[in-house]
Order: sequence, then C-alpha cells, then structure tokens
Amino acid sequence: MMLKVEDLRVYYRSLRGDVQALDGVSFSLADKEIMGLVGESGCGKSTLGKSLIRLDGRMRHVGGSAELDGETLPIADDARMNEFRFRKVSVIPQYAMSALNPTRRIGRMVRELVESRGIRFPTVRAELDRRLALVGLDQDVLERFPIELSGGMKQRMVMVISTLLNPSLLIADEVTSALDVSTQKAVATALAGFRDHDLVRSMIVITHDVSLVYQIADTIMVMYAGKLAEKAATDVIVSRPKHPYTQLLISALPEVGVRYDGKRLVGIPGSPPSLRPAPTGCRFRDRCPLAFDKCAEQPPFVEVEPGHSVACWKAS
Amino acid sequence: TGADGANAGGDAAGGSYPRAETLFTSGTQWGPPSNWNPIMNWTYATGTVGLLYETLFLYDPLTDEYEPWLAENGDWTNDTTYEVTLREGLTWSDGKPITAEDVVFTVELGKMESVPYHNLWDYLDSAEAVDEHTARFTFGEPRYQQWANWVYFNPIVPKHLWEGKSEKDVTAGANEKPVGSGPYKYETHDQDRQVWVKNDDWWGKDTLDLDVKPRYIVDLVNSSNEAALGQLLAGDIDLSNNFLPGIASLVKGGYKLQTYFPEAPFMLAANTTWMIPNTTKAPLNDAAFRRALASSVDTGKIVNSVYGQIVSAANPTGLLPIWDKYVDQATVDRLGWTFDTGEAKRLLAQAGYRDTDGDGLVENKDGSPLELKLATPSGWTDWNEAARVIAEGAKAAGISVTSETPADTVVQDMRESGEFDLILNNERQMDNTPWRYYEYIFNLPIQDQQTTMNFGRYENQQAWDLVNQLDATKVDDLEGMNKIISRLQQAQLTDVPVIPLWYNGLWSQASNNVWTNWPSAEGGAPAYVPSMWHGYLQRGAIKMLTELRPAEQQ
Amino acid sequence: MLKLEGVSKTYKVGAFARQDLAAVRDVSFELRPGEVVSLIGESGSGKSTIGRMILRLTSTTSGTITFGGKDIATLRRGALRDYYREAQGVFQDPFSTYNPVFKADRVLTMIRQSYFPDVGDADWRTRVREALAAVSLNPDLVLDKYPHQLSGGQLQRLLIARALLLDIKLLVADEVISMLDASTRIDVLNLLADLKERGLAVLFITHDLSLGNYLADQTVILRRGSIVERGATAEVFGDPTHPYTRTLLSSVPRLGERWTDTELEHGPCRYHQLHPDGTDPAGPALAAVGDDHFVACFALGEDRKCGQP
Amino acid sequence: MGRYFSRKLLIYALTFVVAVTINWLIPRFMPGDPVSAMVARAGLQSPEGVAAMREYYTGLFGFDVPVWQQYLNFWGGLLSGDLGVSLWAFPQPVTSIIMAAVPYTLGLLIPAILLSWWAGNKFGAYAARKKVLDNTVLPIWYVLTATPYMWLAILLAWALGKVAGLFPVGRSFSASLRPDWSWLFISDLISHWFLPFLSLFLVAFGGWAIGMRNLIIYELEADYSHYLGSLGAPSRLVRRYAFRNALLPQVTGLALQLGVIVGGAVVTEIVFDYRGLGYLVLEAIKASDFFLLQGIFLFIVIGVLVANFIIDIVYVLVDPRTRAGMGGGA
Amino acid sequence: MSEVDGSAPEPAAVPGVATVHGTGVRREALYFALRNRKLVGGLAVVVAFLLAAIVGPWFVTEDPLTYVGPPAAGPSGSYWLGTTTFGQDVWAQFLYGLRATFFVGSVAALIAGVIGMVVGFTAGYRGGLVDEVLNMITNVVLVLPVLAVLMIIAAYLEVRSIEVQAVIIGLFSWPWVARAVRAQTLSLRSREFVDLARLSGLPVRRIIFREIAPNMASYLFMVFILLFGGSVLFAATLDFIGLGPTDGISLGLMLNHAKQWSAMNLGLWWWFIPPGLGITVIVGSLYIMNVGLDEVFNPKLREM
Ligand SMILES: Nc1ncnc2c1ncn2[C@@H]1O[C@H](COP(=O)(O)OP(=O)(O)OP(=O)(O)O)[C@@H](O)[C@H]1O
Ligand SMILES: Nc1ncnc2c1ncn2[C@@H]1O[C@H](COP(=O)(O)OP(=O)(O)OP(=O)(O)O)[C@@H](O)[C@H]1O
Ligand SMILES: [Mg+2]
Ligand SMILES: [Mg+2]
Repeated sequence: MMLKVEDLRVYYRSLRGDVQALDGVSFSLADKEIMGLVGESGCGKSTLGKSLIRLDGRMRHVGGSAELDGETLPIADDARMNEFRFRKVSVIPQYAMSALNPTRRIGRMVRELVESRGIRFPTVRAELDRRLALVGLDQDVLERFPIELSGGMKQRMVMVISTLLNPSLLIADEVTSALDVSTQKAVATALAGFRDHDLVRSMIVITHDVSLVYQIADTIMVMYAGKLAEKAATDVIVSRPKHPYTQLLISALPEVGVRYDGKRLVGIPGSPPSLRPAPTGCRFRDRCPLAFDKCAEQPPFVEVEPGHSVACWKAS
Repeated sequence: TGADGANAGGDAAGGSYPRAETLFTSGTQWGPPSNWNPIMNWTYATGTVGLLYETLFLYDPLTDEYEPWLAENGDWTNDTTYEVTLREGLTWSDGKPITAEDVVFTVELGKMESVPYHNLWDYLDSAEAVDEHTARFTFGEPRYQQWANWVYFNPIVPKHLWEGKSEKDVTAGANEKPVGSGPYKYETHDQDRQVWVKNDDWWGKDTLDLDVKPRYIVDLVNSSNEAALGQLLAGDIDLSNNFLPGIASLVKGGYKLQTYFPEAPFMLAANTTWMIPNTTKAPLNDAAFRRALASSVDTGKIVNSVYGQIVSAANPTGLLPIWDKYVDQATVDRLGWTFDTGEAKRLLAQAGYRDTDGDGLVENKDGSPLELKLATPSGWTDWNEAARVIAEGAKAAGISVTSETPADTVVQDMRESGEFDLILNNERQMDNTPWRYYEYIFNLPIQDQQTTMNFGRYENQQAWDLVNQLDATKVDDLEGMNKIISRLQQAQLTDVPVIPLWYNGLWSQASNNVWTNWPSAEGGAPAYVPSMWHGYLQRGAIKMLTELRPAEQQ
Repeated sequence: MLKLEGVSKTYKVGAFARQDLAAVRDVSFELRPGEVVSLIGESGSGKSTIGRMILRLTSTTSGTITFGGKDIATLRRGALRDYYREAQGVFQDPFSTYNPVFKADRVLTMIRQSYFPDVGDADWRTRVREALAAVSLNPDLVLDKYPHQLSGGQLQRLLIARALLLDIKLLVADEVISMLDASTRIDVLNLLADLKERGLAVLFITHDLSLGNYLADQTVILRRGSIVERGATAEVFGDPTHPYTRTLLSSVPRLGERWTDTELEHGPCRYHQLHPDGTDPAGPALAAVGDDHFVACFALGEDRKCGQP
Repeated sequence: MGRYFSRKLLIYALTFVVAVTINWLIPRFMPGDPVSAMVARAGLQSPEGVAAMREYYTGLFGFDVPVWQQYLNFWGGLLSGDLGVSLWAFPQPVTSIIMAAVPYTLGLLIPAILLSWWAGNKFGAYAARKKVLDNTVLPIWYVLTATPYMWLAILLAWALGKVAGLFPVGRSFSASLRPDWSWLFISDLISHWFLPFLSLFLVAFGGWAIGMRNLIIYELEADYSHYLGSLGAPSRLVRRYAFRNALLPQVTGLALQLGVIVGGAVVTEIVFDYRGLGYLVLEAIKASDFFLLQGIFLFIVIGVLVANFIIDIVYVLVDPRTRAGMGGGA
Repeated sequence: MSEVDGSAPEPAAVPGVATVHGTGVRREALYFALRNRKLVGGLAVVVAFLLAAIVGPWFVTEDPLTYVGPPAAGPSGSYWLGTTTFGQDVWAQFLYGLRATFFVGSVAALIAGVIGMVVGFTAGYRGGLVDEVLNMITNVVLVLPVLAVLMIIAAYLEVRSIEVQAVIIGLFSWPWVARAVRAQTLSLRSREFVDLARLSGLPVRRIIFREIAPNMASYLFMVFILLFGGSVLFAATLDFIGLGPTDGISLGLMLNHAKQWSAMNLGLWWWFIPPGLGITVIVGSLYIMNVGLDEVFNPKLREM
C-alpha cells in the first residue's frame, strides 16, 4: 500500500462559515497506480490534491491523516511537510501555464530550485535532459524564458520539473483541460510514460474529463460534493458503475459517432449542494433517481467488490 | 557656533578666509555678481562703487555735510563755473595717477545717450582739465542741486582704460578685472559671493590717514531675507542689510546683534513709501477723494504689526527725518492729515461720494461702482501685507480697495504705462537735497511711458516750475530753499499727488561676534550710515569700515 | 443565408514591433437556415475569430461575409442593429459574458431597450417567460439574480433565451459548452438541437469532435486559420481524408477505446491518393473528394510529405 | 526591438519639441516685457536714452526679427548651447549660470533618487515578510510619502539644523571657504548637502518602500511562487524571485516619479537655500528672468527625458516579457 | 454549480486592481471594509478634517488674515495654535486653509480624473489610430516635468485664485490615470460581456459608461484618492514657491508665509508645523485608506 488517506477533512475558512470541501475522505493508492480523480466542478478534487502537498492560506486541516510508503505525511504542518515535497510528493498544478517564473530562464530556475533543496545541479542535469527528450522538448528550452514557450510546452516543462526527483506520488491537477485534443493526447501520454519509466511511482490525475482519464488511468475515483462516490478500476467505472451519480455522468458523455437524432443523451438534472455547510445524509440525494428514505443517512464508502468501493445504499 | 564647525579654525587654513580679518556682508546683492561696471549703477556688484571706484566727494546725510574724497575741494568760481581740485598723490590700483583728465573723461561719458547721467549735458556746456589736478565745468544753466548730487554720487573711472570702450561696453559691459582707486581690490567672485581684498597701496592711508580694517570683505548673495537672518544668527554674517522682520525681538535676545537705534524704530529712515494714486482716473483724479483715502490708511497698524516697529510712520509731507529742517510745520498743521476713519468718511461724504446700493462701500459720483486695485509686486511680502492693511482701512472708510500682487515686472509695466489705480513706490533715497524728492513727485512733462518719476501722472505746472527753481538754488542757501520747499509742501498737502505712508528703514543689523564698534545712535559710537547698499558707501558708509574693531577673542 | 467568401483576418501583434499574424486565411463556407455547421480545430486555429467576424465584433482583413445577400461589412448603426436582431452569439465562458456588477437578467433588459422600447411591461414579461420556457428555465429561479448565483448551464441558457427574444435566424455558439460540466453540457447541446428543429442556423464552434458530431449537419475542420477539410458531418467523420483530421479524430479520448488502439497510418492523404499529380497551384483551394466533402492538403506545394501533419 | 526604440524616440522627440515650444512661448506670453524691465532698471531719465536702451536690449534678446525667425533662432541657439543672457544676473549667459548650479542639483538628486530607490525596495521587501514589522512601519512610510517635501525640509532644518545644531542650514558650502579640493572644503560641502539630501531621500524612500511591499505581496501570491512553494523551495528562493520580479515595475515607477522628485528637489533647495537649479528657479521667477527660467526648464526637461529614456532601455533589457512582446508572438 | 460567491480568487488584470463581482462580493466588501483598520482609521481621520474644514471656519474669525491677537504669541487658550508675527490667529488660518486644501484636492482630482478617464476609456476601447494618438499625447504630457510646467503657467497668470490653481493642477495630472484606465479598459474590452453589449446594439458611450466603467468603480475610486492626495501636495508646493493663490489662505500658503516671515529663525514653530502636519495627515490617511480599499477589493491582500 503506497498512499493511504484516512478520513481526511479539509475546510475552507470563509465569511459565512466553513466550506466543507473535503469531508471524511478515505482511500488508498497502490504502487504504480494511476488514479483518475473525476467529478463536477467544485466537488473538491483540487482540494484533495492540494491537501496532500500544500495547504493554501485559507485551507484548514480539520482531521484525518495521510500515510505515504508507511510514513505519515505531516500535511497540517507546513514546515515539516517541506521535506516530503518534491522528493516524495510532487504536483503539476492546475495553473501550469503560469507556474514558471516569467523573468528567469527556465534552466536557471530549475538549477536554483534544485540547489535550494540541497541537491547539486550537475547530478540531475543528465536526467533532466533525458526527460526533456522523453516529453519531446528540445534541450534549448532551458535557455528560454517561459513566455517563449507555447502552452503545451510549458505544461510538459512543468511536468519534467515536478518529477525530476522521482517522487513517490505525483498529483496532476487538470493538466490537460486548457489544451486542445491533439496536445491533450501528447501531454497525457507523456504523463503515463513517466509512470511506465518508473520516474514516479504512482499518480493522482485530477480532471473532469472521464474519457481522457480513461485513456491513462488504472483506477478512477469519482467525487461528489466533498465526498467520495465511487472508486474502481477504469474499465469497471466505465462499463459497470454502481453509484447512480457515476452512471448518470457516464451516460451523459457523447461519443464520436453519436448524434442527437440517433441517441439523445440526457444530463443530470439539478445542481450540487452548497458545502457551507454540507447537507446531512447522502449528498447526491436531491438529484438521485434512486433516492429513498435511507439516503437521509450518509452512506459509507465501502468496498463492494475487490477494488471497487462505492458510497451508496443501493449499491451495497 | 556649532552649526559651522567646518570653518571654526580661523587660521589661514587652506581654503578659508581668516574669519577674524574678514567682514561678511549681505543684503545688497540679489543675484550673482555679474558686472563691475560703475556706470551700470543699478546692477554692479556690491562695493564696485565705494570700495573700488570712488567719488569726488562723500555726502553724509546724517550730518548733511560733504566731505572731499578724491577731490581736495570743489567750488563755484562764478554762477556758471565750477572747479574741482583733486588731491595730490592719487593713484589707480594699477599704479597710474588719477588726474583731472579722468574726471573730465568720466563726465563726458555722459554724452552717450544711454549713460544714466546723460541729462547732465542738458545744462552742462563743457568740461575741461585746467591742469593735472584741476577740472573746470562750465554750465549753460546752472542746476546747483543736481550737480551737488552728481559729484558725490558718480564715481570717476580711469580714462586710460576706458577710453576705447564702445557705448555698449560702457553701458552694458561687465567690466571684468576692474581697476579702481579705492581701498579694496577685486579678489574673486562666485555665483553666491563677491570677495574684495584690501588695497594696501590705497592713497587714502597717507592722505586721509584712514585705514579700512577688514582684510577681506565677502558680500554674500542671499535669495531671501530669512536665509540671511539664519546666517546672521549663526554668526556667519557680520552686517546684514536685509529686511529682517522680527529683528526687534532678536536684538534684545542673546545674539550680540545691533541696530542703529537700540529702540524703535531701530533703523534709520532711508526712503519714503508712498501710495501713488493714478491721477488720470476717476475718482483718483479728485484731490478730495485722494485726501479721504489718505486718512483711511492705518499707518500705525502697518508700522506696528506688519513691520514690528522697525519703521516709523511718515510725516504727511513725506520728507525724511534728515530733511526735518525743511518741513514747514505750520503748513503741515494746517493741511496735514492723520489716520481717522471717521474723517475719511466725512471727507467722502463732503466730496459727494455716497453709498447708493447699501453695501457699505461708496460709489462713484455717477453711481457706477467704485472699485480700486492696489498693486504690489508679488513676493514683496511686507508690501503685500501692508497693502492688505491699507485695503482693510479703506474698506472701513467705505472705499473698495483690493490688493493684488502681480509679478514685479508687471507692476513695472503698469506704472510706466499708467495702467493702474494705486501702487506703492519708494524710489527716492535719503539724499543731499529734497529737490530729488520733489522732482519725483512733480516731474513734467508727462510721457507715454513714465519710466522713473511721477507715475501718478500728476500735472501741476506751477509746482514743477518751483521744483526747477529749487534746482537752480545754491545748496548752501537754506533760506532760499525753504521758501520754495514750503510752497511745494503746500501743493503736495492740498493736492495729495502722492500719499506718504511710512519711512522704509535703512535695514541694517550688525553682529558683534567678530567685528565691533558698529555705527549707532548711541553716544561714542561712530555715526555713519551702516549700509552696503548701492550709493550708500559714498554716503559715508565707507568710513564705517575704518571704524570697525575686531571683537575680543574669547 | 450566411456566406463566407475568401475571408481572411490578419492581426497585428507584438506590443511594440508590428508583426502580422494570419489568424484566418481564405476561409469560405456557407450556412443555410436550419442547418448546424460545426467549426472544429485546435486552439488558436481561428475558430473564434471567424465567429467574431460573422458577428461583426472583429473586422475582416479581406473577403466578404454576406448575410441574406447583404455584405455585413457595410452595415452601419441602424442596419447593424437590424442585423443583430437576426444574428446573435453565445460565448465560451458564461461567467464572463455577464457583467458581474449587474443582475443577470440585464442581458434581457438590454435587448428590450435596444429593440423593443415600445413593448409594454406585461407584454414583455410574457415574452420573457416564453423565451425562458423555450430553454427550459424556471423564470422564478433565474430572474432577478446575480450571475454568480446561477450555474453555468443556467447562464448559458439564459443567453440563448436572450437570442430567442429577438427571433433570430443565426446563432454563433462559440465553445458554449467547454466550460460546463459533463452533465450540464448535454442539456445545452440538446437545446441547440431543438433550436435547429425550429429552423435556426447554428454555427457551432468547438474543439471537441465528439460534440461537433453530435449536433452538426456540416463540419468544417480548421487548422492554422485555413480550412483543411469540410463537408457533411457523416462524410467527414466517416471518411476523414486529411491527415490532420485523422490525427484529430484519433486524439479524441473515447470511452472504451484506448488511444494506443488507433495507429496513425502513413502514406499520402486520401486527397493525394485521388489526385496523385494534384500539385496544380492554380486549382481550387479545396478539392472535392466526395459528394459533399472537400479537402485541402497542406503538404501541397511544399516539400513536405503527405501523412506527416 | 528597433521599431520599439524608434517609436520611443519619436515620443521623446515630440515631447522635446512641445517642451521647447512651450519654453519659447514663455517670454512672449508671460506678463511683463523683459526689454522694459531692463530699461526700467537702468533708471534713465532722458527719453532718448530710454529709446537707445530699448533698441539695444531688443536686439540683444533677439526680438527685432519676425516671430517665426525668433522661433528658428531659438532652436539654433538651443542646439549650439546658447540660451541667451540672464536678466537676473545680467549680462551673464544663461548657460553658464545653469552649469554652475547643475552639479549641486545632480549631487542632490542622483544620490537621493538612487539610494531611496535601492533602500526603499530593500526595506519594503523586508517588511513584507513580517506581519508585525509590516504593521508598524507601513504607516510610517505612508506618512513619509504624504509629507510635502518642503515641510519635511523645514522640519529637518529646524530640528536638526536650528535646534540641535548638528548640521548647517543654508548655502551649498560655508561662506567663509574658497572652493577647492581640500578635505576641509569637501567635509563642509557634505555637511551642507546632508539635510537637503535627507529630506529628499526620506520622502522618496517611503514611496518606494510602500510600492515594493505591495508588489512583493502580489508576487508572493503569484502562481510561480505557489508552485515553488509546493515543490518545497525554501522561502528564501521564493522571496528572491518575488523581489526581482517586483523590482521591474519599480523601474518603470522610477520613470514616472522622476518629475515629482525633481519638483521636490526644487522646493527642498529653496528651503535649504541650496544653490542648485531649484534655487535658480525661484530666483528666476522672482526676478521675472524669463531667459533663465527658459533655460532651467529646458535643462530639466532634457534631464527628465534622458533619464526616462535610459530607464526605458534598462527596463527592456531586464524584463524578458517586454522583449518577447516586442518580437511578436504571444 | 455550487454557490461560489466570489471566494475563488480572481486574477486581477493589473496588480492592485480587482474587479467587483456582484452583490455577494459587495456585501463581502462591506464586511471587510468595516473590519479593515486601515480603511476605517484613514476614513475617520479624513472625515474629521473634512468636517473641521466645512464647519470650522464658522467658529473662528471671518477673515483669517486680520490681526486679532498679540504678535507672535505661542499657543494658548484663546489662540489654540498661537498667532503669526502680525497677530493673525493660526488656528483660524488652519481651518480656512483646510477648506482650500480640500477644495483644490477635490476639484483638481475631479478634473484630472475626468480627463484621464475619457482619454483612457477612449484609447482603450477604440484602439487603433485613436489609441496611438491619445497614447502619444499621454506620453508627451507624462514625461513633461509637471512642476516646471505648472510653475510657468502659474507665473504667467496674473490673477491666481484657488479655483484657477485647482484647474491647472487638474489639467496636468491626468496622464497616469489615462494610462491606467486604458490598461484596464483594454483588459475589460475583451471580456465577453462587452461583446454581448455590442451585440445588443448599444452605442459606444453606453458600453463604456454602463458596462466597462462600473467594473472599475473601486479602481476609479482609488484613482480619485491618489489624485486628491497628489493634487494637495502639488498645490502646497506651488503655494510654497509663491505661485499659489494671490488671495485667501491655504495650508501651503501658510507654510509660505511662515517661511517668508522667518518663523523658523524666530522660533514660531506653531506657525509652520500645523499646516504641514495637516497636509501630511490628510494625504497620509488617504493613502492608508487606499491600501485598506485595495485589501477590501482584492482578496489576495486580505488579512484573515
Ligand atoms: N479559497 C477558497 N475559499 C473558500 N472556498 C473555496 C476556496 N477554494 C475552493 N473553495 C470551495 O471548495 C470547494 C471545492 O473546491 P475545489 O477547488 O477543490 O473544486 P474542484 O473539484 O477542483 O473544482 P474545479 O473542477 O472547478 O477545479 C468548492 O465549493 C469551492 O467553492
Ligand atoms: N485580438 C487579437 N489580437 C491579436 N491576435 C489575436 C487576437 N485574437 C486572436 N488572436 C490570435 O489569432 C489566432 C486565432 O485565434 P482564435 O481565438 O480565433 O482561435 P480559436 O481557434 O478560437 O482558439 P481557442 O480554441 O483557443 O479559442 C490565435 O493565434 C490568437 O492568438
Ligand atoms: Mg480544481
Ligand atoms: Mg476560441
């Protein structure tokens, strides 16, 4: 077991009370696993990602723990957490387009970053070049300023930087959503390549695009309103989802070849609840076609089949 | 003082003037010293005339006496001939002797139109050197008063150096490296100072048995009076001829400062400040109105509040205290006025100025609004403030006067072209003769541009004739002069062509830190005019320098 | 009804030095009433620029756009307003399409001020209700609310309702769904489909081929400002001719089908297979490869081999 | 790049022409006529003398040719460094008066501007780190920038000069010294220089510190800072980057502030009676010396323009974003 | 969609500038505004001075220039801030001076603000040649040393009233406003709601003032504050070198008079300290208020 998250609760402080963005999330991630994390906007995907590496100013760790390779991650302690960042846990942020210091040549920035972590740059230099080649970037990007790169190039550059120290866990937050399909494919394939080349041990890929994550992930975890809804192997989620939310989500995706006059797809009616504070009971209850009385009680996230966990009374 | 530690070492250390042998002065030069041309008597560097170039005579206004200087004596040999004899052994600082030729040459420079004393040749027929020491002047129409003024006011220039100069060089040339005859020589100058060094070969040492005490005179350019005050208090200036408001309170403080009088008015009276009404404009063309206006001015407030008692209120005739002997007290008692708002109102009513619209201010006789403007140059803070007080007083009497402060040059334009209602002016200094004073008031004919006199464009042929008559009166004929002057006073007090307000001081504050024995009204002290202003060194101030004593070293 | 002929757009770019950037080059296609044309291409290929040119939000550099036979470039003031009465747009980001300072239904009020100043209050209210009903919005939930109080889908639909108030004939929908959640997306798409049934012509701009396919009768594939392939949707998707189209298609992530499954074939494009000697520079920009199917090969005339996009 | 500079140059050239033209208009539109002023001062009584003087000065000031020619002559004179004669210090040429004052002004301005900029940025960046420090020094800085230059100058002159007697107030060096390069003279120069310098420095310092503090806070919230943070980079590095990036807008700020600081120098010099250009400005205004005023104005304009231009160039050299922008592309 | 209520930080177009988002944000802004010590404190000081300027003069002499007391007297019960060398009441002058200061500050700021906004909006919205030309003009005025120009103009004017001073200061302080507004407009112009307004057939003027400007309201407010402070300082500088109003009294003129009448050498500190302090405190409070506002409108800067 490589990452084990136990009952993680992270709230955002806000004027009118806390936003319960992550409310008791428990899951685990196996070695070499790429897990896709999907869900509607605002369901807490980024929050989960961030809470495993760096809580931002407004986030408050309320409870729960995370364990990586048997070591407890001090996620609530910014100073102690520093030791883990980059080396053990690393991130490709949502804002990869602006993640590089605009006034430093990229190579120099990388050197300074690496050296600031107490590693001599020449020792990683060769590896850096190798990885640039791996994602299809020329070495001379190191001599350039970020503004001189295209979005896809920056995305891949950040990817290389983030994984330079072979972290055990890589969190990739919406790395492809700003890109067009062909670039998306290149970036996503590169991402999978990192795992295949053993540069990162396992990965959480956050996205709202199920079909994209289907291409590279081993497992998919579906979140809804700050809670986990379902987690299972990719194929299982796509073909045999158990949670009604997952089912509706999958069925709303148009595929190439499908036309409205042939097979008219339908969306999920209604909208997710406010998380300030979160409603009691099953949070999907209001939109769920299968909802029944029991749903007033929060269903546990339980394994219903090996490797397949669901939080739904109807599924268990 | 601690503020100036840098130059505490008075020993001739490298770059500093030895403090104990140097006199620091200020208050004359407002821009950088830029010319040493004695003919440009409005801009030459402080001391150019007096320290460097000298005059034939000195005139001491405090004693009303002429003292021969370059001249040994000067006499009218008959009614139209004047002869001046130079002293023996006079030399220019380049060693050449000073001769009658130089005197004649200097006078003849006046033939150039742009030389300020060009009008000399209106009444002078010829000038000739009789011998090496004697020059003779023959007058077509003798004007004794003017000539008496000329001989002490204008310096003699060396013919051998000035002969070849063009008119431009004479009237607008900088005359760098000046050669004069006086007790000081040009040492150096900078944007902010003029430095003179003692002329050890000065002829006066033997001939007059006089010795100027400071080895160096450093005249400082100060942009503002308050800067000068700061330096004076710090002991950096020995003699300040600046207008320093508040000095009255400091004289009594522990700054070792001294003014000519230890009590109010502290300063000698140097000139009269008049309010000049434009007599070509209604209602200022009405003498009764002018008189009402004159009575409305609270001169006491100006003297006490604006000036903090360092000036004194003017006699209605405006004649300076040194001219007291010319004042016809009976006439003044009969025709003079004092500040009296009620009287001013009464005079207005009597003359037919009424407040028709009930705003407390009178209107013109034809009912049109009466609004007068009193212009004083911007930045002349004391005058600006005084103008405000005048306006206040006028308003109390029912006359609308507003004070405005255009730029200096604008005020100049206004008064030359006559486009003003009221201005303040003080362009006549203490002098050898009140003729200069009355010339200013009554001068005729009126020109389009009145450049120097009679800005109010007051026309009174009779009075002007009297002035000319005065001019042609010998300077020692006191009785003859008084007769004429009395009639002039009468004309001035009845018609009020100018409204004398107060006597501007001969601003002078001396510090006893380094030099002592400054001129003072107190017994035993030398009594000379204590000023480096243009024209004052030849009014006796040069002798102040011979009386100075170094202060006791602590 | 709407016709683009040889439309190009060149931007001057660079803050200081002026450089030309050809965002759209020589684009021609046509839009008939009741037809949905989807405009597909990668980011920066000029899709939005075309949409904006059609709406006269951006001027064309050359070429003409005619609507109902009238060159829209010549429209001024009143005529332009009349044009907007028939042609409207909906944009990618529903949040930035609303002025955050004002209530969301202000977009409707603006329409009223501009086009229906004489309509009475009651009359207007019923019209609004009808339009909202047409996009299945509950008036009580959306009116009198600030934009941030509404969901993206609601906002997007409100914009469409706004267009409906005008009884438009042409709608330019520029990436209307890319910011929306998967579930909301489909609702908006279905709505567009319904509008089409009502006879509205829609220019559907997207970079997602599956979405284009879901809705469109005609498809235009754009690359670097030029059309590389266009034709009936079925033909373009069923028989992609241009290598670029094929790359795009193969890059689309599909459920149940991994990327690795589709291998890009090499060799000349179908266009070159059909016209092996088709290097005629004087020939038409797009060559017909089917009934309603045209393609351009970018390798044409350059020393680049086909099949290498 | 070349295009950028040619556009910049065009703007500067245009500004210069506008400034020179305004400048040329001064004596022609200002109330009071310089010729009359000179003539009046001479106090001539005879009308012929007045006329002769008038003619002389009209010629001297170049007012005897048609207006357009006066304008051209003005440019001609300007390009050959001839700005006419001063009325205030007649007959000295304006150029020499200005040149005598320039070293003092530059001696005040250059250290004040550069040091305040440097120190303000350093301190601003430093204070942005610590909440407590930030909360205590920030108001002080605000008060400093809000202080009118002359008031601070008066306060310093009064408190440190007059009351405490630590520094001399007035003039650029002691009246009793002959300028030379002796230690005595130089130390005297410095003691006279210090207070005016300090007052300029303090006001400007506050402004820079505030600017830097605000910019740093923005930079620390920028994505790249967060990224570095989440890769565990020590805050030293993050701050260094933030500082460097925040410095760039401060460079442009320098260009914008230049005019204000020059204005500050003018009043400061007046308060301290420091014999630089500011002092000359006041004298020229008081004496209605149009030609001198013209000259100083031109000098200031040229100075500010040159400084701006230098800053423009420096900015382009240090900020890769502008360079990329100039090359086109994004 | 969950209720967002603006909590997700919005990237600001230009540092220091944030756009307002709806009432939720407005309510939130008010919440922060009331809790922002800088804003509340600064505002309190400014309002206190403003009140003093408005009502103060009613309680003192009618003409602050008349001689009412003993000359050069220190602060006392009857003359709170002492008297000048002439015996004028410094406190009365201070109150009248405040009035002038507020007047000059607000009129000049208004003029500069309006010009700057018109130029900035037009340049930013119209773009193209209009932008180029306006930009050129802006840059020209921007690099002209304003003080020098103002000095010349002020010296040129014979009659200088406070009104005239305010106008000329206003006429020369707008370029940076124009620049900033232009930059903002440029970024807002490409926002889609502007396109939508165009599609609704709105005329340009309405688009600028009803669509774009409201989004910059908070920024424009801050611009006004900065302009106000700058104008007050400028006016004080002009007054000080003797180019101020030729009648009346202002804080700058008080300083000018104090200097001209050697208040410093005569030790009359009560004459020159209050006016300078008044200016400093007002302008300083405005600046501090400005930071406060910035923090209120810009979530990134908020203290939690
Ligand atoms: N800084 C913040 N302050 C307050 N609430 C926040 C903050 N950031 C996020 N939230 C709230 O927390 C919840 C989860 O946010 P999160 O960013 O994790 O969602 P997400 O699933 O990543 O959405 P998206 O797909 O839009 O990125 C949302 O309801 C959001 O409004
Ligand atoms: N106002 C503009 N000024 C300069 N260049 C522009 C402007 N608008 C767009 N461009 C450029 O024109 C090209 C086409 O842009 P356009 O927005 O039409 O692309 P798109 O296909 O809509 O892309 P996306 O999918 O990212 O929206 C791009 O390179 C873009 O950078
Ligand atoms: Mg997210
Ligand atoms: Mg687009």
